[in-house]
Amino acid sequence: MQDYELLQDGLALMALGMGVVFVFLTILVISVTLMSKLIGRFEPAPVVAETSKSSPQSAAPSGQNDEMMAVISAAVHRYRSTRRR
Amino acid sequence: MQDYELLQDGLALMALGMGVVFVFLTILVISVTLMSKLIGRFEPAPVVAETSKSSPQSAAPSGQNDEMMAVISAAVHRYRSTRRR
Amino acid sequence: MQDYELLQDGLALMALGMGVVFVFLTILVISVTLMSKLIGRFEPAPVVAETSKSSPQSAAPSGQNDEMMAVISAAVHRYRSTRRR
Amino acid sequence: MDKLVTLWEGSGLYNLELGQAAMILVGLLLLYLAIYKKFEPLLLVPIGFGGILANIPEAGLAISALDQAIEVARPAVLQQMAAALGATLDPLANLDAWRESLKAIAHDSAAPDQVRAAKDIAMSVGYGDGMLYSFYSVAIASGIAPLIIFMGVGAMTDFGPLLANPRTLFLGAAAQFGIFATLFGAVVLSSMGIMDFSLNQAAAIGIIGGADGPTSIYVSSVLAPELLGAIAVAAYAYMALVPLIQPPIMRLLTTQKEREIKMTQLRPVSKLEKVVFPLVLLILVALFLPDAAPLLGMFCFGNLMRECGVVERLSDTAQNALINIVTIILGLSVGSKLMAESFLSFETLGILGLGIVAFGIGTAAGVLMAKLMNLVSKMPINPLIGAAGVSAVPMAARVANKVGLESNPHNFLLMHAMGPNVAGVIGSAVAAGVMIKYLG
Amino acid sequence: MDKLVTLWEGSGLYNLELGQAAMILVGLLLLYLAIYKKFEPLLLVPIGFGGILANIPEAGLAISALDQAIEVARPAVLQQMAAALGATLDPLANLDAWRESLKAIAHDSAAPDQVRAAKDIAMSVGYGDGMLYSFYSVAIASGIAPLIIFMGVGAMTDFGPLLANPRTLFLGAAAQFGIFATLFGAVVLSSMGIMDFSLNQAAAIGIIGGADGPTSIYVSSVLAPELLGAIAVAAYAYMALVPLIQPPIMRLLTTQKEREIKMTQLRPVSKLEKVVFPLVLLILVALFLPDAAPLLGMFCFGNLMRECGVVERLSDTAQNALINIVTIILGLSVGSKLMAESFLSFETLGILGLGIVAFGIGTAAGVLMAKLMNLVSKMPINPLIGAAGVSAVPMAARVANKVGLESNPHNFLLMHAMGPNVAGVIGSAVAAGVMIKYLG
Amino acid sequence: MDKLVTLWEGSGLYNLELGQAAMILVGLLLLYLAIYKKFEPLLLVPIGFGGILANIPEAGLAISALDQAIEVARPAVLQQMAAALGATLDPLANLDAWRESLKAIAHDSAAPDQVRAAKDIAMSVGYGDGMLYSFYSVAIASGIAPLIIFMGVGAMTDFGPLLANPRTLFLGAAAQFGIFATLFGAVVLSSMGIMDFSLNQAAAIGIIGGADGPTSIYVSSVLAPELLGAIAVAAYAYMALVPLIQPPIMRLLTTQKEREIKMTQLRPVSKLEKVVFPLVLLILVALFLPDAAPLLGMFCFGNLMRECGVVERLSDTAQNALINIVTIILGLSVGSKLMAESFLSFETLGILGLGIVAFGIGTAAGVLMAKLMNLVSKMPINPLIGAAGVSAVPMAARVANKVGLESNPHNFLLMHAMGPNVAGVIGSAVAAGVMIKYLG
Ligand code: NA
Ligand code: NA
Ligand code: NA
Repeated sequence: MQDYELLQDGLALMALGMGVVFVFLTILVISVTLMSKLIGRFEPAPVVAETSKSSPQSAAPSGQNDEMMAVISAAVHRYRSTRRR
Repeated sequence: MQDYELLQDGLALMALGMGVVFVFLTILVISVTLMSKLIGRFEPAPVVAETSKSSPQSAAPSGQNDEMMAVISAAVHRYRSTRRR
Repeated sequence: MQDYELLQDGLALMALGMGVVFVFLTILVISVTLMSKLIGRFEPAPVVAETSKSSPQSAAPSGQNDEMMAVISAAVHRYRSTRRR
Repeated sequence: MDKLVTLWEGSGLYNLELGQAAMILVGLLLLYLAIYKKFEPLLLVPIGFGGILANIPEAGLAISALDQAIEVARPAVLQQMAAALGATLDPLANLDAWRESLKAIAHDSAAPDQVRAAKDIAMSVGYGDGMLYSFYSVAIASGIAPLIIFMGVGAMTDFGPLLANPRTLFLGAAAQFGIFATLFGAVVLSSMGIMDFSLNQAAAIGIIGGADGPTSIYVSSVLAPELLGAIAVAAYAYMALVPLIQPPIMRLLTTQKEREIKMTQLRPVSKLEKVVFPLVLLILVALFLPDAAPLLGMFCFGNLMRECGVVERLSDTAQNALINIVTIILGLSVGSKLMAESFLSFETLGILGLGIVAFGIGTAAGVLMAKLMNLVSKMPINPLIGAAGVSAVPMAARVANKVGLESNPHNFLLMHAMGPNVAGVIGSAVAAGVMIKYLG
Repeated sequence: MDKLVTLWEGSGLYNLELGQAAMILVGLLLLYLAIYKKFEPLLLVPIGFGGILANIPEAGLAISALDQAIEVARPAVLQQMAAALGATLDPLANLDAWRESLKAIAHDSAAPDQVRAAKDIAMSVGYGDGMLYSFYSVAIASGIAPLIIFMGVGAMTDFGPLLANPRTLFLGAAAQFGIFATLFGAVVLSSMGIMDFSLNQAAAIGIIGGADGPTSIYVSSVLAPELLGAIAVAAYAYMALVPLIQPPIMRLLTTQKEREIKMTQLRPVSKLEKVVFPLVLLILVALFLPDAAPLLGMFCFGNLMRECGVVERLSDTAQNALINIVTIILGLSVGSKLMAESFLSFETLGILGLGIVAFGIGTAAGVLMAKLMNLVSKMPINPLIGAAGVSAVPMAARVANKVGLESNPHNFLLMHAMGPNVAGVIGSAVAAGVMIKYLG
Repeated sequence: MDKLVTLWEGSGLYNLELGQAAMILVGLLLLYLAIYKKFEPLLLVPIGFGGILANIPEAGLAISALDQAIEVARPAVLQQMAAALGATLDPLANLDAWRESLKAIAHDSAAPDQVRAAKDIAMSVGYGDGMLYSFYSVAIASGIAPLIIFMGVGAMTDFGPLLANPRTLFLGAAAQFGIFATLFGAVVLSSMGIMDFSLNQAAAIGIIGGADGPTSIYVSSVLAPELLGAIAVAAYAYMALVPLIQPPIMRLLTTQKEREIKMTQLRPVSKLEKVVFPLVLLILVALFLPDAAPLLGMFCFGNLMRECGVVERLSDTAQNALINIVTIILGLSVGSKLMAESFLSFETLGILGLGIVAFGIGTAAGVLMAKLMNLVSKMPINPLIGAAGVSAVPMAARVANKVGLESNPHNFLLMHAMGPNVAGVIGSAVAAGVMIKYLG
C-alpha cells in the first residue's frame, strides 16, 4: 500500500519535474531569442559592441581607472621621493 | 604532598612523551625505509617517475587539461567573435 | 516638546562632533609635525632612509629571505633530483 | 604503567573497527583514482583525504562535541548528559548500552534545547566539535559552500555558444531525464523491497544524473544529508568517467551519417547579450521557480561579474582564491560524511549503481532529443552534441567533439557542444529547484 | 494536478507583490548605473544583485529561518511557534493575521530565549536561514566585513602626501561638517514632522557625508540597521557622482585667481615617518577616542602592513584576495537590506536627498576652510583641494585636480589633494567614533 | 557640558590603567622587533598590533559582549544580568564590587545556559562581542586557524631530504627532549613554590620547545588558553632568535673535527615516494596516535596537495591566499590574549625563561643524538645538523649550515639539515598529541 503510494509519488514527481524543466527552458529559449532580437534591433551588434567597449574607457574613466591612476601616481610619488633622498 | 604528586606526574609525562616520540618516529623510519625499498623494487625510480609524469599528460588529459582547453577555446571563441564584429 | 528635545540633542551632537573632529585632528597635526621633526633630527632623512633600507637586506636577512632561500634550495634540490632520474 | 595501557587502549590500532579500516581503504582508493587516474582531482583529493580523517578511530574529527562525549566520556558525565536530555539510563545495562541509547535519544527524540544543554555539559568537561564537523556545519549544512562554488563556476562559464544557438537549451532540458528516471528507478527499487529509499533520498540520488557536483551536494544536503557522502563521490566519479560512459551510448543511438552532420557556424554574440543574459535568467527564476533562486542566483551573479567587465578583480577572485578556498573546505566536509556506519551499507551500492544509470539515461535522452529536433527543424543538429546536455562541463562537450572527429576528422563540434553543456547546468539547477520545492 | 496548483501558487509571479517588483527594478537600475555609468561597480554590482535576490518572492533569501516559517508555515507550526514565543493566537483571526502578530512578537516583544525556542521549531520542520541573511549576520551584524575592508583600504593608502603637508588634515576635518550638518538637517526635518528619524537614524544618515563606504556601513549597522540598505546605496552612488556634485560648488566658492594658486612642491617623506605614522594615529585614538578604535585600528593595521616592508605577502593579500572576497560578501549582504518593506518608504527619499546635501556641504566646508587657512598662513593652499577633504578616495582628489587644470593647464593638484583626501577618511572615522560613543 | 565630561570620562587617557600602558609598550616593542629586527614579522606584526588593540582602554575589543556589559553597564543592567546568572548582588557594596563579583560568577561558577541568558541581556542593551574576541572564537577557540596554517606549512614543505635519509628522523625526535625537559622544569618550579603552574600549563609551556608556531598555539589553546599570549610570543620570538641561541650550544658540544664531517650526498627521491610519504605518515598517526590526527592530518593533507601534482591550484591557494588570510586573523587573535591582567604576571617571566631553556635543551639533545648515532652507525652524520631537529623551519637548518661553513667553507649542510628540520615538525606534533591525550 505505502509502496504503491511511493511509486505514485515518484511517478508524479518525475512527470512534474521533467515538465517544469522543459517549460522553464522553453520560456528561456523564447526570452533569449527575444532578447537577442531586441538587442540586435536597437543596437546593430558589431558597431555598438565596439562603441560600448571603447567609449567608457575613454569618456568615463571613473571607477577602476581612477583607482589605477591613484595607484600609479602614488607609485610615481613614492619613486620620486625615494630617488630624491 | 600535592607538589610531590605534580612532580611525579610531570616526570611520568616526560618519560612517556619522549618514549612515544621515539617509538613513533622509529616506526616511521622503518615504514619509510620499507616504502622506499618497495617503491624502488617495483618501479625502478628514474624510469618510472618519468613515465608516470609524462603518460598522464599525454594519455589522460582529463581534469585540469580539459578545463584549460575549455578556457582556451572559450577565449579563442571570444577573440574571434570580437574580431568579426 | 519632544521635538524640541530632539532638535537640541541634534544641535549638541553637531557641535560636539565637529569639535571633537577638529580637536582630534589638531592633536594629530601637532603629533605628526613633532614626529617628523624628531625623525628628521635623529636621523637625517635621506641618508638614514637609504641605510635603513639597505642594511636590513644585507645584515639581517632572516625572516622572509630565509624562507625564500629554503624555497629556492628546495627547488634546486627538486630540479637536481629530477634531472638525475 | 597504566599510562602505557591508556595509550594502547586509546590508540587507533586497538580501537580500529573493520568498517573504519574499510573506509580508510576507500579513501585511499579515491586518492588513487584522483591522483593517478585524474578523476576530478580538485574535489576527490580533498574528499578522499577527508574520508580517511573521518575514519581515524578515537579522533572524532567528523563528529560533534556531544557525540564525542557520548562515545568516550566517563559514566558520571553520561548520567549528567542523560539528565539534560530528559532520559534515564538503565542502571543494570552496561556502558555500551548507555552510549547507544544516549546516541539514539540525542539524534532522534530530544528537543533542541535539551540537545543544547547536553552539548554544554560535553563542552564543559573538555570535548569539542571535531574539525571536519565544524567544516561541515559552516560549509555545507549552511548551504554556503556549494553556492559559492556555483558562483565561481558561473564566473568561469561563457554563455556565448548558448546565446548563439539558444535551441540547444532543449538538449540541456532533455538530458535531465536522467535525473528523474533515476529518481523513479530508486523508488521502484524501494517499492520492490530491494532497497530502502524514501522519496527524498530517491530525489537526492537522482540528482547525480545532473552531472554537476555543487548542485548534487546542495540538493543532498537539503534532502538527504545522510547520503551526501555517497552521492558526492558518485557524482564526481562518474563525471570523471564521462569519456568512458558516454561514447558507446552515443554510437549506439546514432548512425554514421548523423554523426557526420556539420553544423552551421555560430553567429558572433555581442557583449551586451552576454551581460543581459544572466539577468534574464535571474528574472525568469524569480518569476517562475523561486526555489532554484539560491543556486541559479549565485550562478548568474558569478556570470554577471564575469561579463559586465567592470568588476574584474571580483570576478578573478571568485574564479581563483575564493573557489579554491571553498573547494578545500567543501571537499574535506564531504569527506566527513564518509564515515563507516553511514557509507558501508547496501544502499551505497544502490546509489553507485543508480548513478551510472542516471548518466546513461541522461546521455541517451540528450541524443534522442537532438534527433527529434532534426525531424522538426531545418537547421541541422549533430545528435552527438545532445550528449553534452548532461553538463559535466566541459568534459561532456569534449567527448562529443571527440566522437564527432572519429566520424569526420574535420568536423569540430566543441563550440557547438558547449551550448547544451552549459544548458545542462541550468537544467539540473531547475530540476533541483523543483525537487526542493516539493520535498525540502 | 494539485501539484501543478502548488507550483503555480508557489511561483514568484503568483506571489509577486508590487513592492518586490519595484525593488527588482531598483536592483536592475543599480546594476545599470554600476555597469554602464561606472558608479562604484565593485560595490554596486554585488549590492544591486543582492537587492534583486532579496526580493525574489517566496525565496526568503534575506530572512531568517524563523521569519520564513512565520511567513509560510502551516497553522500547526505557527501555533507551536506561538507557544514557544509565549503568545496566544486568536482562534477567530485568519492565517494572515496570525502571521502578522507572530512577526511583531518575534521582532519586538519576545525574549531572546523565546526567539531561540521558536527558531528551533522552525528549523526542526525544515526551514533554514536564507543565504543573504547568513551573509549579513556573519559579515555585517558582527561588524567584521567593513573592518576588514577598512584594513584593505589602509593597506592601499599612501599617507606620503599627508605627511609632507600635515596641515591638510584641517581640510579633512572641515569637510566632515557635511556629516553633522546633515545630521542636524535630518533632526530638523523630523522635528518639523516632515520625516520621522530618530537621533540614531539621523546620525547614520549624516555619515553618508563622510563619503566613505565601509564607515557608512559600519556606523549604520550599529546605529540604524533598518536604514543600512538605503544609506549604503546613497553613500556609494554619491561617491560615484562626486565628479558631478563637486565642481559647481567648487567654482561657486572660489575665484579664478584662487583656483590658479600654485602650491609648493611636497617634501620627500622618509620611510620611517610612514611606518611610525599609523602607530602615532593608533596611540592617539587609544588615548582620546576609543570608540573609533575598531575602524581606525584596522585602518592603521593595514597601513602598517603596507609600510613596514616586512610582511609584503600579508599586505598583498589584504589588498587583493581578502578585500575582494569580503567585498563580494559585503555587497550581497547590503543587498539583503534592500527589501521592499524597509526600502520603499518616504524615508528613503529623505535619505537620498539628505545624502546629496551632505556631500555638498562637506565640499563647501572643505573649500571654505582652505580659504580660511590662506588668510592665516603664509604657505599658499589652493582652495580646490579642500573639496577633496570629503574623502571619496581617490575620486575627489582627481576632481580637484581636474578643476584646477581648467584654470591653469600646468597646475597639477593631484598629489596635493591626496593629503586632504586621506585626511577625510580619518576625519569621518573620528566622526563615526563620536557618534557611536553617544548613541551606540 | 556634561557631554564633554562623558567624553573625557570615556577617553582612553582618563581610563588608562598602568597595566594597559605597559602592554601597549609591549606591543610596540614586538612591532619594533618584528619590523627592525625581522623577528618572524609575518606573525609578530599582527600579534603586536593585536596586543595594542586589545589594551585600548574602554574599547573592549578583546572581550565578549557579556564582559563588556559587566565592565561598563549601568547598575540596572548589572542587576538584570545578576538575576540571569542566578546571583544576588550585595545592595551595600559599591558598583566596582558588583562588577568584580559578576565577572567571577560569569567566568567560574555560572552554568552555560545562565551565561547565555546573561549575554542575551548584554546584547539586548546594545553590547556586542569585541572584534578581536570574535576573531579569537572563530580562529583559535575552534582550533581551525592553527590547523589551516599547518596545512599551508605542509604544502610548503619538501620532504625530499628527509626521505633521502630517514635516519634524520631520530634527530627530530631527540630535539623534542627540549619540550619535555621544560615541562618537567615548570613542574619543578611549581613544586618548589617559585611559580604556580598546573600540569596542563607546564605542558603548554613545554611545547614552546617544539619551535613550531601553529603547534604551540594549538596546544595552548587546548591545554592553557590563559597562557596562550605569552606562549605564542615566546615561541615566535625564540624562533627568530635561533641564530643567536643555537650556535654557542652547538660549538660547545662539538669538536672542530666533528663540525667538519662531510656527509654523503643525498640520493634522488622519486616523485612516487613523495606522494606516498604523507599517506604513510597519516596511516601511522591513525593507527598509533589519533590525538595527533588534527595537526598531522592537516599537515599531511597540505603536503599531499603539494606533491600529488594534480591539484596545483589548491596547493597554490593553501600556500598563499589562504595561509595569509588565516595568518592575519590568527595574529590578531593571539594579540587579543595580550591583555594586561593575564600577561603582566610573574608567570609570564617564567614562561619566557623556560622557553629559552627549552630551545637550548632541544638544541643540545639534537646535537648529542647525532653524536650518538655516529657511534653506532657507519654513515657519518655531522652533529651540527642535529640542532636543526628543533624545527624552526628553515632557520635552524640555515644556522646548522652557517656554523658548518665556519669550520669548513666547502661543507654545505643545508640540504642535510632540512631532514631533521622537517622531522622536528613531525616530532613536536607527536609530542603535542601525547600531551593532549593525557591532559586535554
Ligand atoms: Na546537468
Ligand atoms: Na570622509
Ligand atoms: Na619541533
